[in-house]
Amino acid sequence: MGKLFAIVVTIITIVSTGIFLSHIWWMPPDFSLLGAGIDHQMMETMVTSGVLFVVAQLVLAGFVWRFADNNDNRKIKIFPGGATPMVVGAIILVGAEILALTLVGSKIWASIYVAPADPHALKIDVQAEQFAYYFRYPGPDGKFGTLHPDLIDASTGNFFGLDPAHDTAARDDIVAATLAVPVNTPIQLELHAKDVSHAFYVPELRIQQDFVPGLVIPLHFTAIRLTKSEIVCTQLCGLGHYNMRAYLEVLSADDFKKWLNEQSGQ
Amino acid sequence: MNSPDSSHAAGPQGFWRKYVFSLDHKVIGRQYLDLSLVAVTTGMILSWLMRLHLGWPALSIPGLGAIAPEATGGIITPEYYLSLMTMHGTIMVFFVLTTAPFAGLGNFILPIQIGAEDMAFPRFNMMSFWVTFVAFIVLVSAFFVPEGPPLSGWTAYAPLSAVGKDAGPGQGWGQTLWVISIGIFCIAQLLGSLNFIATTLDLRTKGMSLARMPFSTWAWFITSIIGLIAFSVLLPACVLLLLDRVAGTSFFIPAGLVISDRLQPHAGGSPLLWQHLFWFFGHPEVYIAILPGFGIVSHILPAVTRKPLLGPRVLIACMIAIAFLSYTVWGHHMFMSGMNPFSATVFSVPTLIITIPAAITTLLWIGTLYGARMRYNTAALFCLGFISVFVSGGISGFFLAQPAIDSYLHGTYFVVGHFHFVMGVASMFGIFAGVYFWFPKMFGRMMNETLGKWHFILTFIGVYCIFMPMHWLGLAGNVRRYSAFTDDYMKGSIPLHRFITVAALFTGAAQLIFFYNLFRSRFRGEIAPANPWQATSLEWTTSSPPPHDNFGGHHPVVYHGPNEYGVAGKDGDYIMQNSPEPEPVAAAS
Amino acid sequence: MHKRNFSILAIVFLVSAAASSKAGRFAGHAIAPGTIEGIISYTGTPPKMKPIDMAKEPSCAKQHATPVMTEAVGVGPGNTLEDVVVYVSAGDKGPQASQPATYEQKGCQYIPHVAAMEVNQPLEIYNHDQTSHNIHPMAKLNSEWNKSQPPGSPPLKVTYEKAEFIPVKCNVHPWMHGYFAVLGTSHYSVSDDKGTFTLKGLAPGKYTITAWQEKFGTQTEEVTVTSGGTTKANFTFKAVPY
Amino acid sequence: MKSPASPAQTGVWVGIAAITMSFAAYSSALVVRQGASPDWVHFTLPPILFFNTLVVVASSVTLFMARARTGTTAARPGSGAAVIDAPHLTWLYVTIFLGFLFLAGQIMAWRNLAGQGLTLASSPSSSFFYLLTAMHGLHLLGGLTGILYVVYRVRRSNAVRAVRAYNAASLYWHFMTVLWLYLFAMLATRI
Repeated sequence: MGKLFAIVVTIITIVSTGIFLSHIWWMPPDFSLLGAGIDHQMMETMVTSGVLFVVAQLVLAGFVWRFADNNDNRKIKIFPGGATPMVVGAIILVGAEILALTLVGSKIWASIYVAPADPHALKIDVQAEQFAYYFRYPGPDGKFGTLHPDLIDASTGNFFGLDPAHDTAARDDIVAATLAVPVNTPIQLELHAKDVSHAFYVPELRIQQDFVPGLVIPLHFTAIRLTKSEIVCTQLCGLGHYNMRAYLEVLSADDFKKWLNEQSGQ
Repeated sequence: MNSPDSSHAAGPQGFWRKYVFSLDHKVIGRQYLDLSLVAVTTGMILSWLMRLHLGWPALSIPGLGAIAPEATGGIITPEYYLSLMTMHGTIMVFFVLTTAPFAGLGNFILPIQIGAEDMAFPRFNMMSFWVTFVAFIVLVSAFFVPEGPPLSGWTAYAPLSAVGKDAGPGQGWGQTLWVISIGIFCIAQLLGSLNFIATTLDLRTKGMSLARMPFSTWAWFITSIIGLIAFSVLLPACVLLLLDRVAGTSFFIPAGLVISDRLQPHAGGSPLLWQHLFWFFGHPEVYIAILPGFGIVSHILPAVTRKPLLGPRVLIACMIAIAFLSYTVWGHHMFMSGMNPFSATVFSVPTLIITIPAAITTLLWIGTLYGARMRYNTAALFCLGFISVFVSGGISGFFLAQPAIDSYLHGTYFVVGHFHFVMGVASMFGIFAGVYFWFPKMFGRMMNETLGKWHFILTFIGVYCIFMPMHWLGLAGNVRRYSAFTDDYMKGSIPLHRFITVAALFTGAAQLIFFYNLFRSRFRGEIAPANPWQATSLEWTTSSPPPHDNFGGHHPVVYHGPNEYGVAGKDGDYIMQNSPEPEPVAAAS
Repeated sequence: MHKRNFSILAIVFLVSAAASSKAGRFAGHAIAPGTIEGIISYTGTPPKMKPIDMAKEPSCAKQHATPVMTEAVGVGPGNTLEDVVVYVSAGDKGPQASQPATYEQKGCQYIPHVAAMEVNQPLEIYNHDQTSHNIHPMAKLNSEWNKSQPPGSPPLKVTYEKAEFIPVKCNVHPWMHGYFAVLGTSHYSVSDDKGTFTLKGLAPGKYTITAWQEKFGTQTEEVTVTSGGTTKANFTFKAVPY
Repeated sequence: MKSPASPAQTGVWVGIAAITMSFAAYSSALVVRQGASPDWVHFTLPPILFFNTLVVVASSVTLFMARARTGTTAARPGSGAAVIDAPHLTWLYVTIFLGFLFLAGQIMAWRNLAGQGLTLASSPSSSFFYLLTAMHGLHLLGGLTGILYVVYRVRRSNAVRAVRAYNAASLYWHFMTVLWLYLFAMLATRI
């Protein structure tokens, strides 16, 4: 039975590792300016912890195989050096890895989430609600109208609660259900939640951020390739959570202008 | 109430006092285990329904429509899927992973292992079980309320869990019952932990110094301390949430929320406050589930390897370190929550550091195997399985502990795979090992080894087939808590989901072997001797099952630690803790 | 409250009906039912309806060549108003409507936008889409409910006991908005895309008819229906841009 | 069996740890909530709270005096036959009376606030006031039952067990007093 266990563990280890290496299921190609850093960090971690995984499992299997015979008169052996090598080994190996990962990792993290957006970044408001996203562009006047939750009325498409009757800044605000952005331009999103917590997750951008009701949370990115991809919700928000989705369209500067005009035309 | 007089060695007679409202820690321990057996079966069935729906969303499950109005014609609606998920999580985490290894096995074994006649407060002990029972009933009743069962997940994030009906199905009575149930459960656990601590501190028999306590007792002791602190924070959180729901307060609900076109009458609350309170409990909860496993494995390994556990003191130190660190890491659940991004780094460091003691314990177990004279009984196999699964689950923690990587993997199936391995499966293997190991002591009969080994190998393969692929799904950006993968980039993952579903059904079926073995052995198993495994700790010095006062009127005296294996003892290669012979000379080379 | 009014009306009507029919028999000739018809229009500038971006739900988006517009104020040719409910608010209630009213979800739209029905008239809700919908009629007088309807599941059958204008929304698709107009009479009509409505089969007599528009509220008119005749009744709402 | 170690005593200490923890949670919730948004309403605490504070402190004193009278017995708990002298019972009754007086006073304070239109839901500060006072009141009721149990034990005149219960109950009761002083200070400064 011991030998069988050893074999099973070995097979599981090889198969799992193989599939990880084969990249059958893997991250989609990244198209954000800062995504490369995250991918690099991911690979670092993948390699180091992959090695740990394989070694640990195989040593376990090896020992089980080696000492599998239920021979009660064989003398037992104590692991050379007792517990000390274990403690030292763990502290040095794991400690070193932690140090490396934290130092590099926290830099990348800071560059995306701590560092403020480029001052010239294009500002876009995002309203998350059960179960859709709406995006607001300031329009020609470059000013956002103020938000009045009490005026929110989905039946007339007033998803942000604008007050065009009295608020001139609000009249030319462009509200769309698709997030179109110009390529190679820093974008700053301001995340508003209308009802409950939601999240903004674009795998290809490698960024993710919760919407928290009552807070306005900034998030910035720069898309470096013309593409269309999905924005999905990763924070349980109710029955339609699985269907909470919008599309991110990265357009050339001209196409983006065209798109804006179309939107404001309507 | 506490000074046990050995007069009542026979214990109370009469059905009610003996089996139902019993004060005997052994009966209460078995009651806990039976409750968690019911709970785990329920939870497993819920997970099957979820898996079936994920693989084949349009599938109509026969009979389901009859019991669940939410699932019209047996087709699982999105909200019903979320309810299944919420109930699965809640039942498994609270009523299985907390109840079985800690309250259940601990209740039965701990007092015997320290040579006590019973818990320090038998009445509290009985109360804490029955309060747990009530909590379970209240939770399950949430399945049958008009607005449908709760669907806010086992983490019940506010404001979704706090605003009430307008937020959609499951936000009416269902969610309220959920909060009440968890609140009640907290009270039960607090009583239980208090009892464990007092018992371990005050009722140890002569010679049972802290250093001589078996590893399992150590683990339960540390767990009870973690539990005491964790649940005394979750309880207030539940009170606040309940008030937000029913009394119109605004602890967690901010101003200006428009839900179902209605402006909510709340103002000023902080949703992040709930997350902080919840995860301050939630992360230690992970260790409440896994530490008993540590103890059980460390307790069983020497008995099955026939050699002392490597570095016993180090192991205990590691468990204490883990317990301490577990209170400094809750923020790693909130990297993406909108809290100050600086704190992400602050929280990630201790999160990574906690892997050091974990790694050390793993190495100690593996090192113990070296040069062993393994006895591959089922308990041993589950210990080995525990180590393998714990390694797999622990290593995926390396990814999630780093904010930079978590910003990609957060909220994906990678997380699901991670915590099911490290918290779910590992703890379950610990429980299985404990049950196979202590069953003879509990019921005076042996479990069937052949069935046990089949149960192990099938389960072991099964869990890897279920949870390893989830890591791949996560890498591909497959978001968790989705009731279906509509026409989008996640569609490609459906085949893998179907594979997981099949694996889940297969593994579930394998558990039938365990149930059969459990019930058959309880009545037909061969009669167990006092010490079937030739183990050293006190529970093996008394008869199987032990008399009502555990040691038949006398108090055992302890002369040795629990780790005296692979030595020249008078009866074989080990020395019982209570045998008066002198400290042995190690026979190991 | 409403319920009582209608029961009183009912009694009044029964008595009068009985009387009139007797009169008829004595007169020796039957009484032919009359009709009320008219046009709903507006003055001023109505709010601009916005195009709906269904990108979130591709299976629906691809069913519409041109984007669907929001339907809060449906305008037709010559300043006419669509989806205005016209019903008898006082006078002959007519027989209890038994044919089920239907409400369909197609291309992530409610068809019709406003479903008129009489109290206790069965209502059947269908989902013709490839996606799950979630029907949430936000009733105040009647009981509020909120149910999902996965693709291919059987129609939901419901009835309402109290007269009420109930806003209906789909929690999954925020742009989906409609109304259940639950009325105390079987004499009702919803204006078409040219703003016209017709109330048929009315027993001769005096009537108060009411026109209701979800944004502009209600207007009433007194009309008299003659035997076999057709009475004209037009409504004009005052529209504001915001 | 290990000699005099009293699980009851240990139990109360552990319980104190748990209660401290949960009130720490409430306190931090209060601080976070106050900082979360500008809707915090400051109001003057009902003056009766000062009286209540005196009452609860006094109850601790009387309990201490009661306990002091049994010091002799406590010294040699081994002697099950030892008799507890009667007069301290009156002090116990006084303590119980003061305990209920305190609770009554707290309810007066609630009525006072409700009179000002400050209800549980009206503002975050009042929410926390009702919540914290109610929670403390509940725990204090537990303490009262403890003392009643002591009376029962004393009347059964089993000195050893009476003294054990005595120590445990009074430890808990004094903690309740300290807890109230803390809560009172926090409410006074924050609300």
